Amino acid sequence: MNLLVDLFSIAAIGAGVFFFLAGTVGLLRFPDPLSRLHALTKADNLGLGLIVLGLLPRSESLLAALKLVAIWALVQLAGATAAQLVGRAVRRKGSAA
Amino acid sequence: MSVLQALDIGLALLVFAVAAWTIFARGAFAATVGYVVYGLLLSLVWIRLFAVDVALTEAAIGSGVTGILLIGAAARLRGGETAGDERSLSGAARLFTAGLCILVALALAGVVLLLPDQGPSLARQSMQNLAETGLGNPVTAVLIAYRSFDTMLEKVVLVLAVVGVWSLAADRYWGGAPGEARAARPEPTLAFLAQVLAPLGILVGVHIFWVGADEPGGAFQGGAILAAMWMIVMMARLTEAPQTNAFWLRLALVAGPLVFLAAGVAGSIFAGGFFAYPPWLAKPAILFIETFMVLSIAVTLPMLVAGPPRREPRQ
Amino acid sequence: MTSATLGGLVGAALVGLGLYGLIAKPQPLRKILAFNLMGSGVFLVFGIVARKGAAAGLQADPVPQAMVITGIVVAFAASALAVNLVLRLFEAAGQATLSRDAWAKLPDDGAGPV
Amino acid sequence: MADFLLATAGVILFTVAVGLVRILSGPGDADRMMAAQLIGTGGIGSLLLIAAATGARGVEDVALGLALLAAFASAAFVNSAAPAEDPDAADGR
Repeated sequence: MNLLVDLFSIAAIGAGVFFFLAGTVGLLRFPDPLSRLHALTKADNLGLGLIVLGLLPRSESLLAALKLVAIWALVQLAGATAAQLVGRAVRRKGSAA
Repeated sequence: MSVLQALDIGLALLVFAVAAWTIFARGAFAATVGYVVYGLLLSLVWIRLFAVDVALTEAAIGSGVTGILLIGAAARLRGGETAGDERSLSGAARLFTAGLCILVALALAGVVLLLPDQGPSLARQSMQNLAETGLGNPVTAVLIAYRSFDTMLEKVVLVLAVVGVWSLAADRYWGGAPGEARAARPEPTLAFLAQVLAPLGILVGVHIFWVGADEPGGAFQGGAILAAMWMIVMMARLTEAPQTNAFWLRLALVAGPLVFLAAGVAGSIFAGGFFAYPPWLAKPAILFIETFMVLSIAVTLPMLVAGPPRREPRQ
Repeated sequence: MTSATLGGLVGAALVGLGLYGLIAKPQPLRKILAFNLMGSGVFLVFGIVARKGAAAGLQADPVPQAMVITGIVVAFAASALAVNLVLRLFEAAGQATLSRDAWAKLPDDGAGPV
Repeated sequence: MADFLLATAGVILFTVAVGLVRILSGPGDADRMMAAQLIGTGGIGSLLLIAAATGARGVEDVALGLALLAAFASAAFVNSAAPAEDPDAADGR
């Protein structure tokens, strides 16, 4: 049983790391701010989401698990709105911003 | 070398690199963002030093609230740096300064390396007396019971800082509200964020204050998160900054230190010592004081960030 | 090397970096950043004193921790006051620098609008 | 397992560091704000992993605090970048 939980954690967290890597590659490769923003938000949502998923079965209590999910949800909200806000700022000033 | 050591070294290098960026970056805005990133990394370092209460403070104040203050300032100061700035020190003076600073850092590093492995510690004493305070978190006990005088005076410093900021106002604005009158329509995304975030944040802030009695957390951290929520609501223009001559505002600003001081005086009358709490009342008394401290912090930090009054007071 | 010692060494380096920025950077906002950097370096050095005082089942001595928490809050209050002073200077004089050449170029003595 | 979690935290910090190098240097301020966003997510991720590996208590609350404040830097940036304009007019609508 323990082994199964470990395998699940390793798979989910490993996939999360992959999305973080993908996001960074996007940041490095994409030519303009708006597409870099796009790459960034993908890393945020999926990367952290999968890591939280992998850590969930390891949490000590139900409250701790709920907190993990709340953290992920808050980061979703922050990522989505911050991307909107920064994106608007970019558009307002043209590509130089 | 274990994985943990490798991680520690990597984290240390990253913190150092971001700090160096903050100092050497060309533009002020770039340096400021570097500082915000740095503050966040620092709370990771505090976790590695097993100082979770400090990490929480650093996350809420060092990174969050300071970020709003500095990024706002850097954005408003844009264009304020003149071209001649970089020449202000000659090359030789620069080199001399750098040498001096490296010496200071090396001396300090030497001290760090010479520290004994098991240093002097008050941990034992603070655990021995913990039961009398009724608390489970020794850091909160130090803040509100063992070294309460420190904490009370620190609240006074916060009030003084607000007085300092307010006194930067022009005479005719004294007592008015801080911040320029702005377009009435809020940025819709920001308004949405504030509407969703504020209720959740108030919940988390109160939670962190409440668990602070027994777990990492406390009045400072909880109050700082509440303060951040008021700031986001003001930034989204869902509410106006209050008039600085409002009685409730001034009362809330001083409530923390005032209640704290009153508790100290009451201690010297009823419990035989300034800031002494009778054991049967210790925990309720501490929570009572902390409640007002949370209120004061939640009001003080946004007022410090909002700046001096910039509008004439309404009568 | 333990993680505590490493943290202390980072703290020492931060103090050096911050001190350099405080002296060498002419813009007030940069000086505020540098001063905060220096302050957090001092906090870190104090933090390893806490970590090395681990005893009685605690992983770090609570007294230095509490003092660092107080310190972070006071440092914020001081930074906020300093930032507001700089903003007021900028508002009154149209620039925010301590560089002497820049002030010499102003037509009047920099009194500016109120 | 603890070593795996720590190694993962290290890899995330490393990728975040590489990303930081790219976006802290600009060219625009908007790129730099993305740096704050990136370190927010990466920092929270590695914080949770380190906490799970070392068993430090109360770390979820630190991550919760960081997550709550993750958008604040961007909000402050937008708020002071365009203080006086009407947001809709500035949008070109």
